Formats: sequence, structure tokens, C-alpha cells
Amino acid sequence: MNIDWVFYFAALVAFIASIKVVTSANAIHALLYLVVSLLAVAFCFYLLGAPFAAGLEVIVYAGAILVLFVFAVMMFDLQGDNQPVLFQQSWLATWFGPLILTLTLAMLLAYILVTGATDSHIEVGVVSAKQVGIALYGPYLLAVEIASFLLLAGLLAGYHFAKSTSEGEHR
Amino acid sequence: MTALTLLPFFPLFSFLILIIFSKRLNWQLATVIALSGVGLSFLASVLLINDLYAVSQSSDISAGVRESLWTWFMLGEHEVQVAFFLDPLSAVMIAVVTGVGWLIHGFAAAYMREDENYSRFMAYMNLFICAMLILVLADNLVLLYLGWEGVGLCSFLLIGFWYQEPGNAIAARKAFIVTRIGDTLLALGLFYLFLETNTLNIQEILAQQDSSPLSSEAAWWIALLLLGGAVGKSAQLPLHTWLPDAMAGPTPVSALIHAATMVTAGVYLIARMQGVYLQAPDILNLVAWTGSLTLLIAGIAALAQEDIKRVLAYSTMSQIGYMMLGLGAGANVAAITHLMTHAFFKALLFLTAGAIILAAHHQQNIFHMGGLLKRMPLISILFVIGIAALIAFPGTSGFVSKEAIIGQLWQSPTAGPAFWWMAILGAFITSLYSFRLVFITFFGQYRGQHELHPQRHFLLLVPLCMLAVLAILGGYIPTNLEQVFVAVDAPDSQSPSWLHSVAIGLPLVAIVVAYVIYFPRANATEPVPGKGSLYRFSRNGLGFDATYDALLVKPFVKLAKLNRHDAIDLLVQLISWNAFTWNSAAKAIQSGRLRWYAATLGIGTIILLLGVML
Amino acid sequence: MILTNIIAILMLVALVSLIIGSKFSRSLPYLAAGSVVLCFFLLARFASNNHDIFHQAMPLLSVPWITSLGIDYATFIDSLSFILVALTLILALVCILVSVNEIQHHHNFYYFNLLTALAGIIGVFAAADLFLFFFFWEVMLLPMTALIAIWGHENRRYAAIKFFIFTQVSSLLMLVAIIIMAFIHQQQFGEISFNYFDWQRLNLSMPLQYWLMLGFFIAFAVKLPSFPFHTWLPDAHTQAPTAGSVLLAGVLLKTGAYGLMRFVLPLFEQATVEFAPIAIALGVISIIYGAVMAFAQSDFKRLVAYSSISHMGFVTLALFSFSSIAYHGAIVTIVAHGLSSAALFSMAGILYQRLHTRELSKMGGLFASAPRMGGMLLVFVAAAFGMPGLLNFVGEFMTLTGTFASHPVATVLAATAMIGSAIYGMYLFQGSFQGKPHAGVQIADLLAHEWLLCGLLFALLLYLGLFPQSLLMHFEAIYPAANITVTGGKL
Amino acid sequence: MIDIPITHVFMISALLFCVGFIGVLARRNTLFMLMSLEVMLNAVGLAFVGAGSLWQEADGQIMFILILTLAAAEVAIGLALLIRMQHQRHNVDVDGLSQLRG
Repeated sequence: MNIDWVFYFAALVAFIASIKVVTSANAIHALLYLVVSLLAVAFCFYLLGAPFAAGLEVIVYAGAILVLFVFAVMMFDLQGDNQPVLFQQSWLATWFGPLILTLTLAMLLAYILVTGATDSHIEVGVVSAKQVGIALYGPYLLAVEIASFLLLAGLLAGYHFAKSTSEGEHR
Repeated sequence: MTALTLLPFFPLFSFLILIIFSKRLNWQLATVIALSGVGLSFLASVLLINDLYAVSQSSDISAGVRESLWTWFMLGEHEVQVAFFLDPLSAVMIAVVTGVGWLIHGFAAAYMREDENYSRFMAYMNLFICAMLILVLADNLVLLYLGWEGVGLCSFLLIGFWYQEPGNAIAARKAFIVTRIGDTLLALGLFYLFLETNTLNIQEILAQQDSSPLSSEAAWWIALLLLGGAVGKSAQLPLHTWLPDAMAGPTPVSALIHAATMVTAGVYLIARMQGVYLQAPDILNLVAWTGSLTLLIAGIAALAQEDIKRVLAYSTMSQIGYMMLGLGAGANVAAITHLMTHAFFKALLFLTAGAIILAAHHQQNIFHMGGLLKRMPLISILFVIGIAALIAFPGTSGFVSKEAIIGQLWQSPTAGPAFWWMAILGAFITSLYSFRLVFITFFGQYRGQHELHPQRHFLLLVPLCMLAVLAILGGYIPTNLEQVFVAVDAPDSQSPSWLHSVAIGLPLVAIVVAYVIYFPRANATEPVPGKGSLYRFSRNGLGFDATYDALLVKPFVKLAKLNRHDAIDLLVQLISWNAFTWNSAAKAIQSGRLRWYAATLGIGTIILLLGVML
Repeated sequence: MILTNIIAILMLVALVSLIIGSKFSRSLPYLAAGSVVLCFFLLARFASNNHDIFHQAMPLLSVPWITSLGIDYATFIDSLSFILVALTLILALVCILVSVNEIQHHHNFYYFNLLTALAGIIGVFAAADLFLFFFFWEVMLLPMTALIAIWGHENRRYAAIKFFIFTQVSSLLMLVAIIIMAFIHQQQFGEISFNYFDWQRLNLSMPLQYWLMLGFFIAFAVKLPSFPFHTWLPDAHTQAPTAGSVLLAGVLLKTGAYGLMRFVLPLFEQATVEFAPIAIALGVISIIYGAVMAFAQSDFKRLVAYSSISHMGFVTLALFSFSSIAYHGAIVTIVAHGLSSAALFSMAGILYQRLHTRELSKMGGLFASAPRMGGMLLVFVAAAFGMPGLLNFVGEFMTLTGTFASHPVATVLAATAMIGSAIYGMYLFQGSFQGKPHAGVQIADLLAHEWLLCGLLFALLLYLGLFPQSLLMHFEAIYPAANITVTGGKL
Repeated sequence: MIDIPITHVFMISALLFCVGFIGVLARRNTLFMLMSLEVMLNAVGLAFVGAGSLWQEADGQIMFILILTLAAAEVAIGLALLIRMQHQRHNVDVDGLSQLRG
């Protein structure tokens, strides 16, 4: 059974959801679209034979990180833009430059991918969680340690910055 | 230490005492110090001249007396020494400088008595005498240059003595700078002379001219440059413009500058370097032309002056012109004799003019005087004696020397009858302006606003009387100058027999002409100086000042002020401006906007990818 | 040892005044003056003990410093160094005297900077090792910049930065040249050496020699300063405190002349001969340009600063005419200008303290209230415009006499500066002391310590002007480049 | 499981990346910038996982895990800053933060 179309469908979903993330005015809506996008990408991972990555994507990204976002938005009243983003009065001025820039970048990337295309197809096969685990705690041990430090630093920094200093807010 | 080494230093000592104790000295003490300084010099010079005369009587050689003090500095192998040299030429000079200078000092003591800076004034006068003595006694040209510059500086100080008047300060500066132009030419002459002869000792240079004379080109340049120096100091064309303005100084200063010191320096220099000039007959001719033109132009300018001192100033220029003409035409002895007699009668004229000015409350305009003969008879007679000597009235000292010059002109090798005629014309003009001065000042009615207060201090009158005696009899003082100068061979041309009588007669005719023209004006109640553009033109010194001002002074000042902020600095500023521009450009990129940074990141990526692709 | 001792004493006193001086700021001038007098005494004793050996360069102390690069701490003395060190010490005393009433804050740091700069300058004159020379060159630069930047007048920061950048950039060129020379020594003799006497044996090929010479020349021409590189000088002089101006004009400029005499002329004979026309042109332009610019100024110190450019042009002219008379003239001019410009800047400082202005238009008629000061100013102005009897005249006269033989046109042009100097000198004197006094302007005449410094400078100018042989008699033996003809070097 | 050219995976990844990039550039709201950043990181993760599958190696997924860690840390700090910003300035407009200009 050829289920290639499933992959392309998931990719399309991710793409559309991402566009909605970028353009929507409401923060909660955007976050929900981001969840959709992430889940679609997780599905792509699964189809590409990386179930472990797909699982992590769902649990950590869509689960943990996005929940962090939602909590932050809700608890600290982080407003989105109040008016529609895409067709506001100066939308041309806002979007024209980035669009041109990004289109150039996209065309360049596409050109490189097309001209440098090897005709290699992804073989059917699964890179299991076990393989990943062995590699992770073998050759990549140092990277894991560094990542753990990064997380620790993120934790400390997050705590420090978000801590509300009641006396004397310095600008 | 002999008298010769001490001679210039007596006035220096008195200068030092006066300047150190300046205001702590009262008038009597300061006068005694100042007069004794110059007086000792005068005594010493009398002694020295006596000795020199005795030496020259006993032996045939004309060598002078030389006293060396110390080696000043070395120019390669040549020692420039601080050394003094006395021969009949410098003997005449020191006698004039110290003698006339002394009398002027005496007069000045009375004249400046009321001035609060009296002792400073006398100190400058002493320094002036000292510098002039060094100039005339110098054994080498560098020491002469020291005196030369010293005289210039002292004249600056004295002309600008009443420095609070801006006009005086400007006149002082003008005198200094104009003569400085001449000084620079003289210095260049010294450089050239050293290059050619490898010595700057005057006697060595002159001795070399006998054995190995200068090449004609070198002699031409050197003589020209030395003439430039002489022209500057002696106020001859074209550097004469400072002299009339120098009348801004107190009157004794004018007397000192004109009679005893400074302006005679140029004449002395040319007489001293006669050996060099003989190698450059063209320049000798130029000297004569300079002298003759100056005497005419100065005479014409003197005809139109209204300030008594300016008339005398132009007459000085004119008389120095005679000396130059004499030197250029080979009448050296007569020229130096004229220098001496001129010192006598010009000092007399200036000092009597000073006495008049003092009596008339510093009124110097002759059209505001008049009738002084009746009110100040003694001074007036003394003044007329000076005038008589000035116009070479037969029997006076001026007659002796000036007729000697004019008499040699016709036959001289360089000059021809043209010079003779110019000199005669000059004598005519001299008479004319002299008696214009006499008639307007001394005859008719007194026209001043203030009552006259003639001073009768003995220090005022004694010098005047002594100078009057000298002005009459000074021409007969033996000078013994013949042995100094190389005799110029006169071509054996016959001069017409009428020459002498014309030369004597013409000034007397001029008196009559002056009587006809000016005497009626003197009697008028409101005499007018004169009108017309010609009169104004000659009153302004024939436009030399205006020409120099427009051609040299103003462009120079304008140019200097234009570049006041230093164009080169702009180039340097350009570099820093460049740095600032790039700095602000780089700063503009660093705007602090996060999204802009992200965009540049994107642009950078694009460029990078393009680079990978290509 | 002698120069090392002097440097050490100065540095030590500098440190002492920095550390404990803030409590004794009143007595700091005495301390500084005492140390300078002590140094002078040491120098005088040394000179009287070693009267004969001045004709040759006399090595003093040599201690290995950075052995891997062949750098020694090596000093030496000859008559040129001796005269300049003595001049430095005399002017150091003048600097301290003018600072007494002028410096109002940070006394201890001020005297630290002053003494360190002096130590650096003396080190420059003493160094026999080029690395050491460069080291001291920088040592004198930094405190000098600090003096201008901290105790200067209204526009001091700009002037200090300008001074610093000019000197620093030019000295970097010299550093490059020094390092190349050291490596050339390695190529030719097998070991790297910065020693001056070793370098005299070097055999330099022509284009390279020319470039190296240029590296040194530009550094020294900036310090001198010569025409196109002069623009830092008016600003630095004008803005510096009086002692800074005195030090700058008196000795710092002389390090440039010293460098030309010591390094450029003897080390690069052929190149200098080839370069001479350009250098002489620069000298003549400096002379005339400085004189004209001086006349155009209305600021007392700026005027004197431009006159310095004019006077130092005579040194360039003299040195590159390769005449021994002119060479002597250059030495005399260096000393003379050091004394006379120091005197004029002191005068500017004395007037500034009383009037709080440097503008000539705001002065005028001061002679009435301060005749002695006026007399002194006249004497110093007279010295500046080359009045015979004072030292400057001897220098100018010898320079021009020596130059006339080989470069008559340049000499004639340079001689016009004699007129120019008279013009700006008179402008300066009359503008400040003659004319109508401004209403109510009464200034105090010279005070005791001002008398001391004016008298000292005047006495030196007069004595040396009348007996310049006492300066020059030690110079028979050293005429670098005097024996090479203008057509070619010895190489 | 599927058989698609690797180029297509990369294309998708690039598209997602560009969408995120537009968001970063165009949105002034810092919250949306952070979300766009997540999209971009995710796109890169997709590329890594695709490449890992191509070679049948675990390295691609490991890189994804590292990116995940990075994203977690970034979100933690970013949100903390965002909260601080809201606290002090009462808005989350990134253009207001330009004191750090040269």
C-alpha cells in the first residue's frame, strides 16, 4: 500500500498550521495552531521511521513546551495583537520586506535542493529507540552532558528573570 | 682693558644702572649717570683719537688700533671675534657719536625732565649710543651686525617711547620692520661675503681685495646686498619710508637718530667696505643714483610738510643722499666730512626745534607757530645758524663739506655732470624748503593758541650753543681720512669754470625765491599750507607709503589672515572627519532593533548561500 | 651610571609624589625642584670629572634586558646628549617654577606626570639601544598627553588626543623601521641587535635604506615639527598648561632634532643625501609658513607655537645641508630655541594667571603697570627674532652661513623669515604691552619665583649668546655626514 | 514504511523554516516571535530526522533531541524575559527594546 500521500498530507497540515501561527492575531489561537503543526510534524517523523523522535515531539514539544507557553500566556496575561495582523492598515509595510527576503531565501534553498538533488529515496526502515539510546549514551555522552548544563542554565535564568522583585524595579 | 675696549661699555654700564634702579633714581642722579656714561666715552674717544693721530704722524703706515676681547664663535676655520678696530674713519664716527650724542643727552635731560619714565628714557639713549659705538668700532662684520641690529632695536624703543599712543607704536614698528628688511639683505651679503672670502673680518676682506679680489659677479652681488642694508638704515630710496614716521618719538630721539647714530650707519658701512665697492663699479654707480634720487625726492617732499620735525626728517634723507652720492662718486672724504658736519647742524636743528616744541606745548605744526623770532630770539638765531649750515651758506661747516662733494662730482669716474646738476638742483630745493620753514616759523605773527613758555634750563641751552659753534666751525676739524680710502683716479677732464660760482650762488638765489613765495604767507593772519593735488602728493612723501601699503603690506596681511586657521590642519581634520563618518555609518547599522538584526542575519545567509552556489 | 641615576631619581621622586603627595601638595614643588637640582648637580660633577672624553661617545651602563632578542639596557653620553640633558634639567626647573601658582588640583599626579615625562626625555637622550630609545620615547609621550588632557585649557581633550595620535602614528613607523634594522643586523652579523653602535656597521642597500630613513624621518619630523606634520603643535601648545608648553617647546621638540642628528644622518648617509632636497624644501617651507602663520594669530601661545615651527625649520635646513658650520648652527638653534620658547611660554603663563586670557586683543598697554615684565618679554621676543648678542642669532647666523654655500636659494628664502620673525615679534610685544591700556587693567609685576625663572633664562640666553664657544667647543670631533659630499655617500 | 525522495523532505523543512522566519521578521509581538522560532527549530529538526532516516542512523534523531533541549531552554528563558518585559513595560513589543543601540 502506498501511503506516501499521508506524509505529504501531514506536511501540508504542518505548513498551513505554521502559517496560521505566524499570522493569527490571538495568542491562544496561535498556540493551538502551533500544537497542530507540531503534531503534524510528529506524524511526519513517525512516517520517516523515527518513532522515538515522534514520541518526543509529542511529549516534550506539544506536551511540555506548549503547556509552558499556555501557562505563561494565561497567568501573566500576555496579550496578542488586538487587531488582525495580516490586513491591518500598514500590512504592506510590515510584510513586504520580510516576504521578499524570505522568498529570496526560499528560492535559493529550493534551487540548491533541486540542482543538488540526489535521487536517493528514503529506505523503508525504522531507527529504533534502542539505537538512539545507545548512540546517545555512547559517542554523544559529552553532548548530553552539555545539553544538561544548558537546561540547568535555562532553568536558573528562567527563575531569575521571571522572579518578581517587589522592591525597586530597575529599568 | 684699554680705553678702546672700555669705550662702548661706558654707556652700557650707565644703561644697566639706569634700567635696574629705574624709578628709584631721582632726576639729578639719573642725569649724572646717563651723562657720565656717554661723557666718559667721549673723553676716551678724544684720548684715543689723540693717540691715533700721534701714531699716524710718527709712522707712514695707516694701520689702526685693534683690540680683541674674546672669540665669539667659529665659522669653520674662521674665528669671529669680539674685537674693536680704530682707524681715522671710525675715529671720526666715534667722535661724532659720543660728542654729539653727549650734547643731545644733555639736552634730553632737560627736555624729558617731567616725564615719569625719565630714567628709562635715558637708559635707552645710552643703549643706543652703546650699540652705535659697537657698530662703528666693530672689527668684523658680524659684530657690526650686532651694533646694526642693536641700533634698530633701540630706535624701536625710543620711537615708541610714548607707547600708549597707537600711532607711536605703529611708527616704531614700521621703523623696525623696514630697517629689518635692509638688515636681512645685509645678512645675506655677509653670507655671500663669507662664502667668497672665508672671513668676515673687515680688514682681512679689504686686504684680500689687493691680493686676490672678488670675482666681478660676486662683488656685484655682495655690494648690492650691502647697499640694501645701508639703504634700509640710512633711509634711502626705496626703504626710506620709516624715517618721517619716526618723528613720533621725543625730539631728542629724532636728533639722536638723525644726527649722531642710526642713519649714518649705512653711509659708514659703504665707506667702510669701499674696497669691495671698487670691485663693483656698477653698484658704486647705483649708490650714486640712489643718493641723488633720494636727495631730490626727499627735498620735494620736504617742501610740502607742515610738521617742523617732518621737514627736518626729509632734509635728513636729502642730506644722507648727498653723502651717498659722494661715496658713489668717489668723494669719500668729503662724504664722511659731510656726515660729521651734518651731525652738528642737524643735531642743532632738531634740538632747537625741540626747544620750540617744548615752549609751544608740543605744537609741531609750523602754521600754528610764526613770529618766534621776536618771542624766542636766542633759539631762533641758533635755528637759523643750523639752517645756514644746512643750505651750505658760505663760511659754515655745511658749506665746507657739501661744496667738497659737489665739487668732485663733475670729474668723478662713475658720475657725470648729470649728478652734478641733480646735486645743484637738490641744493636749490634745500634752500627753498629751509627758508620756507624759517619764514613761516619765525616771521609774521604768532598764531598758536597757547602762550609760549620758553625753557631756560642751562642743560637746554649749553648744548645748543656748543652745537651752534660746531655747526659753524665744524668743517675745519682735521679728520685725517685720506689714508683710509683708496684714492680714485679722476679722469683728467676739465670742469667748466662757472661750476663753482653756480654751486655757491644757487642756494642764495633760492633764498630770494623763498622770500618771494613764502614771506607774504608768513605775514598773512591765516596762512594756508597749500592746496592742489601736487601739494598733497608731495606732502604724503610722493606716494611711496601708499604704494607699499597697497602692494606689500595689505596683501601680506590679507594672505596671512586668510590662512589663519591653517589649511594644512584641514587635511588632518579630513582624516578625522572620515573616521567619524564611518563611525556613524556603522553606528546606524547597530540600531538595537531585534528584528532588524534578524533580517541582517537573513541577508547574511542569502549572501553566504549565493557564495556557496557561485 | 650617571644618566641612569638621574632617570632613577626622577622616577623615584615621581612615585613618591604620586603616593604620598596628596597630603603635602604645598611642598611638592620644593621636592620636585630639589630632585631636579640634585640631578643637575650630579650631571655637573660628572661633567667636570670627565672633561676630556666628551668628544667621543662614551658608553655608560649596559645590562642585558631581553636577552632572547638581544635587547640591552644600554646608555651612553656624548656632548650632544650632555647638552640636551642639561637643557632638559634647566627647563625642568622652569617648568616647576611656572607650575607653582598655576596648578590647582591633583598636585601629586601632576608632579608625577611632569617628572616621569622628564625621565622619559632624558632616557631618550641617553639610550644607546634602539629598543630602549623607543621605550623612553613612549614614556615621555604618555605623561605629556596626561598633562595636556588633565591640566590644560578649555579645548584640552581635543589637543591631547591630536598630540597623542600624531606622535603615536609616526612613532609606529619608526618602530617598524627599528625592527627591520634589527633583523637586517641579524642577516648580516648573525645575531639580532638593537644597539646603536652595532648598527653603524650595517651595510644597507639603497632603496631599503631610503625607506628605513623615511620611517625614522617621519617620526622625527612630526616631533620637530616640520611643515606638513605640524598641525598638532599649535593646538597642543595652546591648550597645554604652561609647564606643558615649556616642556613641549623646550625639549620635546628637541627630541625630534636629536633623532635626526643621532640616527637619520649617521645611519643612512646615502639616503639622506638623496633625500636632502626634499628635507631642505620642507625646512624652508616650515620657516616661512611658521612665520606667516605666527603673524596671523591672535592667541599669545598660538603665535609662539607657530614661531616654534619656523625656528625648528632652521634645524631641518641646517642638518640637511651637510655643512659643519650649519650643523653647529643647528645645535645652537636647538639650545637657543629651547630657552627662548620656554621663556615666551612662561611669559604667556604668567600673563594668563593675571589676565585669564591669551587673546592679544584683550591685552595691550601692560607696560604701564608691569614694566619689568615688559622688559623681559621684549628681551625674549628679541631673542626669538634673532637679536645679535642673544643665543638665537648665533644659531641662525651659523645655519644660514653654512647653508648658503650649497643652497643659496633656500638660504635667501629662509632669510626672509628674519623679516617675518621681526614682524610677528613686534606684533606680539606691541599687542600685549604697548598701545592704550584697557580701562582698569592693572597687573602685578613679576613675583620672586617668576623673576628667578626669567632671570635664569635671560642669563643663559645672554651668556651663551656672547660666549657660544662654551657650547660648541666640545663639537670638534663629531660632524656626522659633514665629510660626505653632496654628490654621493660613502656606500 | 514510505518511499519518498529525500529532497521532498528537505523542501518541506525549508518551507516550514521560511514560514517561521517570516514570523520572526514581521511580528513585533515577542510572544509570536518566540512561537515562530519554535516553528523554525522544528523545521530544522525535520531535516535532521529525514537525513537520519536516509542513512538509517541514529545521529539524526540525536540532533533532534539536542534541538529539543535547546528549544526547551530557549522557551524557558524567552518566556521569563517576556514576563519581565510585560511587568516593566506593560507590553511585549520587541521594537520598544532598542536601548542597546550602538
